[in-house]
Amino acid sequence: MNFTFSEDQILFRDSVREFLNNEVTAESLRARWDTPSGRCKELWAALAELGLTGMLVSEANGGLGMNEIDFVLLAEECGRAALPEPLVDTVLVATPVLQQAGKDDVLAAIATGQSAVAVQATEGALVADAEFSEYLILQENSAVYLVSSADATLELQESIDPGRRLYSVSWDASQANVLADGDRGVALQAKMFNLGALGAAAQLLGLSQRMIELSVNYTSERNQFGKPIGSFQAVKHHLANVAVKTEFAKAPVYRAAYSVAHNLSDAAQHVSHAKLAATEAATQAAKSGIQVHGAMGYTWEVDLQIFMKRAWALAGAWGSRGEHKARVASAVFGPERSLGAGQTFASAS
Amino acid sequence: MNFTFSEDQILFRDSVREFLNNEVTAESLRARWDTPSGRCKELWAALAELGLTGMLVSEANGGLGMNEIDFVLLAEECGRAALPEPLVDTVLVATPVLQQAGKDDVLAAIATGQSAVAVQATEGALVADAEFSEYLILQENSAVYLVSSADATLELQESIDPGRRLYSVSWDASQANVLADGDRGVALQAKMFNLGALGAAAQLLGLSQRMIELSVNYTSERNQFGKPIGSFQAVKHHLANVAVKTEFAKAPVYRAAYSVAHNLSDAAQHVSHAKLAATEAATQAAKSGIQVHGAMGYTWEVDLQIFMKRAWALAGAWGSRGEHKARVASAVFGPERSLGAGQTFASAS
Amino acid sequence: MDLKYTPQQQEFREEVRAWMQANVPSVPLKSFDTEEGFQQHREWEKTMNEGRWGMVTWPEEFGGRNLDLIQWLIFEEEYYRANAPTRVNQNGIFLLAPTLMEYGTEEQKARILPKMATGEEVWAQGWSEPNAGSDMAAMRSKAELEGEYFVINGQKTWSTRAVYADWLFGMFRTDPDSERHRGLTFILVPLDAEGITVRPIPQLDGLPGFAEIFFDNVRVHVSNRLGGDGEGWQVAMATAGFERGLMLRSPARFQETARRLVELYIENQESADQDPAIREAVLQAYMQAEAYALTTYQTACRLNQGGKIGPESSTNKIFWSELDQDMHATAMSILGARAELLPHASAAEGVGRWLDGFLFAQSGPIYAGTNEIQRNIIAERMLGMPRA
Amino acid sequence: MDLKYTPQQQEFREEVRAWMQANVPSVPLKSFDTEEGFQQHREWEKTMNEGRWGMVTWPEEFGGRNLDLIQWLIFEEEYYRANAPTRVNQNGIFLLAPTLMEYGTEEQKARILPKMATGEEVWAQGWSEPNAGSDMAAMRSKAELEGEYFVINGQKTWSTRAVYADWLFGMFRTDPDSERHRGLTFILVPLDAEGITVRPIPQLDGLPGFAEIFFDNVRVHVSNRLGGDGEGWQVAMATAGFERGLMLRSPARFQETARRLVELYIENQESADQDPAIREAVLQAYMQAEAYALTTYQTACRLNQGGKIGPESSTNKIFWSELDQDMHATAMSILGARAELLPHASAAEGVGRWLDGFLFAQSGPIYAGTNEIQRNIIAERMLGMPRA
Repeated sequence: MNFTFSEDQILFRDSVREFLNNEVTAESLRARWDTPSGRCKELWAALAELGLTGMLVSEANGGLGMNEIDFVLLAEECGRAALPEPLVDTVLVATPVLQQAGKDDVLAAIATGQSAVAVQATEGALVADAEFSEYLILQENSAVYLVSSADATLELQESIDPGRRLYSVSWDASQANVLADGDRGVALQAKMFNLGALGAAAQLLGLSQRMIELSVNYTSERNQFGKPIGSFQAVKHHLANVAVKTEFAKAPVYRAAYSVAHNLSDAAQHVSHAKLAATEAATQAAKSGIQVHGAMGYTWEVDLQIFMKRAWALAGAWGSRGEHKARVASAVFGPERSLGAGQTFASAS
Repeated sequence: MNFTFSEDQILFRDSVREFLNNEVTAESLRARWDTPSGRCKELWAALAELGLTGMLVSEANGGLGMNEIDFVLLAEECGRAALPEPLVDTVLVATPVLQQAGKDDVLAAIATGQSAVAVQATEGALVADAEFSEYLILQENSAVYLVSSADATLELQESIDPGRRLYSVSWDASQANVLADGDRGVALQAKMFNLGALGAAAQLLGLSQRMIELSVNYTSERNQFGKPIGSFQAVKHHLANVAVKTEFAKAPVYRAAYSVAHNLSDAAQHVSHAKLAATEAATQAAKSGIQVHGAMGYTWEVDLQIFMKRAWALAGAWGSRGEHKARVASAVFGPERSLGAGQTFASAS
Repeated sequence: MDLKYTPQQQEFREEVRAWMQANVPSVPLKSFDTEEGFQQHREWEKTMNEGRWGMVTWPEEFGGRNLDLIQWLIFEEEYYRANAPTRVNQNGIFLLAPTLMEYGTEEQKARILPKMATGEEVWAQGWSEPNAGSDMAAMRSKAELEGEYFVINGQKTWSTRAVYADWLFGMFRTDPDSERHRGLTFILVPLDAEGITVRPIPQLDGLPGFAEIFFDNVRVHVSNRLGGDGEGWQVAMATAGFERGLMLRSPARFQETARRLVELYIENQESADQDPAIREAVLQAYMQAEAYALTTYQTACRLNQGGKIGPESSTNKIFWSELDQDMHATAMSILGARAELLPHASAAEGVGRWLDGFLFAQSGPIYAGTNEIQRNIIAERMLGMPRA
Repeated sequence: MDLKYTPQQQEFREEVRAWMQANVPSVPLKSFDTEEGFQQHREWEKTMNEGRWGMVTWPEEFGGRNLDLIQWLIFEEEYYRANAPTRVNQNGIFLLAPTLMEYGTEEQKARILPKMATGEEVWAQGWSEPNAGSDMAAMRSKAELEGEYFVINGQKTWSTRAVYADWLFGMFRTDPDSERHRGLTFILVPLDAEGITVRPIPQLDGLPGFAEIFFDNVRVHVSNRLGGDGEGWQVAMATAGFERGLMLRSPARFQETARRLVELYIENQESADQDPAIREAVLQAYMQAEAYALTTYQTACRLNQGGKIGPESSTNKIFWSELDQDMHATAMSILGARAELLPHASAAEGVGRWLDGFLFAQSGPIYAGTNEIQRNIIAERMLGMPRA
């Protein structure tokens, strides 16, 4: 039993945080909102250079051969930075799927930074970053397909988050490359959904922390009634409450990464718990963040909006709260439930 | 359209409040907790003297011939005082039922203060104050019965609130006096339930206000860190939140009284809304009250407990939250729903 | 207590309903935070005024109908039922006008009210300053009397509607040595005056819903002073009371939102019921909107009988703003993955205007005195708790 | 990261489970706030000690097993799964003992720990005073050194378990001129010393769960000073950290409550589902209890690797106390009209001990530093917000 990250994992996380702090500033994000693609190829190349795009690609295919646990802290950083590029979907969702299907060429292209891969959460769902990505992983019935984005017709669907680029996708499954179908397809769809929801949960966790930081900074500097508004108890308690929710969302997210990486039987339940807890923390961080920012929080000028909008978007992406609660409920209320003290790590042992 | 109480109604309320303030002190309540009956015949006689027991009894039977609207403010005062005697059940529930059944003798005995009447909320439910009361109104299947309490076997069922006296009742319906059966019985049961829930709601409203007052007084006097704890924003906001909930429970309770008094088609929904809103206010007043009292709030010594316990008890009496929500839901989500602006008083007009 | 409408009230409702049916634009107007939408809304004010529906509570001499508060509530119910446009001149009609009627001279009323009624002059509010938000008494913008003119210098911010509005009302420090809430004067300022710079502030949706206003030796004739010299705080507090209280936030608005939320829930019930919090929230939304309406009727009846509105205006502010936020958050939950889509996205079917409403609802607990300030007011003035 | 138990850990779990099955009393003990119950619980401590299960994290030399925190968590899981009695000496075992091991002399350890382990000496806490609750540094009870004895005068209150306990640990002002957190000394006091009056304070359920303690020239030998003269605050803060943090509130307790809540919900599902808030609350209870367990394991692993517990102990306190309150409030909601019944009422079938738990849960957000104080700590020490 060791529920900690290794020193290496922490150091890697810290270096990625520093990189994103420098390269993905609020100014650069705003600038990208106004460009047609909204994305930055140079940044993608730099992420590849750092080994990030290929983190989960096997060493044989030019990657680092790491796993979901290694990446979860980095997904959190992607959230903290509100990174627009589809790193989380490419690394955490597409890579394991392609690995399982033996798509070595695409994997190698991911590792070099040549290709990004966009992923569809469920059949018919909008696909984030379909235009930026060279490949799409799509679904129809019980099958999962790999499609070149050039072979699909994309229509931009605008989100409240100008940093999101969502597309409806028209494509011809009969012309597409099947990654899995039948029972294996259904299993792969379930795995993709879990990976995607885990990625969203980790990002929401990072977003929540960023919004707390922005709110602490703002309220420490802004004066009213002759003192910083952050010294008022009502303001403190707003942010303390968010901090509590955020603290107790962390371990569920990390545990979900472990369960997914080890294909535990209750991984779905763990992922859903993680997504729910992180969504709750981040939406509360947005709500309290805007409140303690006062009228500033309601403006376009203040950086808080960048992270609030991402949080609102990810709250509904990769499964609504209802879908995730239904998954937890079926485990907790189901006839095979096994609850109480001592059961937390039962499926791992 | 006149959603106010008359000057006379307010003056009567004020005089009853003063009477209860003087006669039903915290000390007298504690003293009664330790007596076998827990009740005070002299106080009951005094309430009769004031015209309270006979308020809804027709003038022909020696009462004041008033209605549920006249009484609702007084039920609120009974809550505020945590009055142990079964005034609300006798006046607000039993009287209209007996009036409808033409039980002039019992009504006259209520008006003189000779008899109290205890009421069963639903078939098989425990009956509050069955021992103190000369008569019981009980239910079986679709019928409503009037039973002399001497003819029933009572077993005391202890409540967390030492001011409550609950009894399970064994009785023989075949020997009892039928007030109504068949469709009329079912209708009478529904009416009793609405009247009882309205009475509970009004008492919860009064309890909530009393708990706020006690909390304001305590926190204004108790010093920590060199100032009254009531000057801390966290303490203020706890109580302000309860005040908001309480303010917005008042009008629903008064409207429910009107709807019941006028037999409006949606009286059941209005009563349930009132009970839910008042329960929410009072349970929040208890929770925040104990919190701002600190350790004192957790003691037997402090008066707050008297009112918290009554609030916890009444929260589940005369219909659980679930039963009341189901009634509101069937109106709000049902096929005949008629919602939105301008519909609030539609059934009255 | 009598909760029936009188036949006259029923007739009045019919009359409003008929007029709204005949006159409410069938195509929704553009947002009044755009130039085009602002003009459309100005036109709508003109249309309303032609029907004498623009300022129904005003005295008849100023073009109103002298309605009592119950009639006003009925009017609002029909207005929101008809899905009529949001009032672009609400700062003027609901905030300045009652203040003007209480504190204005006859000359001021005659000069200002008719043009406000027709929408010819739309009003913006000038309370906040960069360092005086919740702490309004910290304002420093000053107005020095030179002969018959105030010379105004300083800066206002968070001025709603100011980007396209014609006039601004606000407080300025006329006694340069004064502190806090003393020495302030309530002054009306034409926004086209020389020396005024209006800098739009884009809000969450990117539209310039408010503005910063810079005053550089702006000369305003003393006839634009409302109330006496140095009495600005008292005059403004009356206005703030109106704003927080009954007048601005019609229960009808929240009842219509609750109704739409119920319909959204029922349309999506199968997926929505996967999250039991949604059904609970929809039920609470319905009951709370109803409680708000009931409470407002109760207050209106009391005021009609000569009562005064007190610190309960603060409970109103908290209640409606949190209800509005909760209802829209619940709608977002029901919409799930569709919630983030802008209304014009082709995939946004069934999404309606919930996202706009959600964004707007975020401002409710902040503007017109943050809910933290309201809670302080409730605790201190309504409950009598000790000041900090 | 490796979330599997080692075979040794699994074996250890089996060992605890077997012992608990063999030894946990089949009939629940009476409340330890009654004299009879207190003796039963003292007996249970003795039984535990005989199996060397009483103080599993203590060093072996003092009768412990020197277990690491993961083993402690496993032990607790089995303890709560077995529904074993609440620890009457928790003040001693979990609060005083770690402090003693850090600050105590060898003589003190040898004298105090073994008798604590057997339950022969049960400990009460003496922090609060009538005017020093949340503001602990305001305490005024004093201890004057006369030769080899402290002479103690003053008053403590909210002393949990003190009615039947044998000893008390607490802080006293040894420098009469000192203010706030300076000049305080940590002293151990036998409760049967001359000059001590213990006045029971009945709690919500009527039982004397705590007491006021009056000190009238109570003489205590200096060998009962823990840490140095005037260092009481520092010593006590270590204790308060233990209390708020990991040690006292085992996740197992809350996981078992969550499990019972799920079962209560399922037993009553038809009526419970009339209130959608109940299903939502039960789901949240399960997830939050799980989150608390996961977070505690994470912290335990970090501490095992030499980490320190910081202000996150305040997040723990808030989280478990509000979770406990919510779970019990939800149970009360499920029970509806039955919720108010005392467990021994004949009509209280299926009601279990929820009411007792509900009452007890009300104390969670208050004791060991109110949750308001904890939120201040989180804001100031964890988030770095400015002090008032």
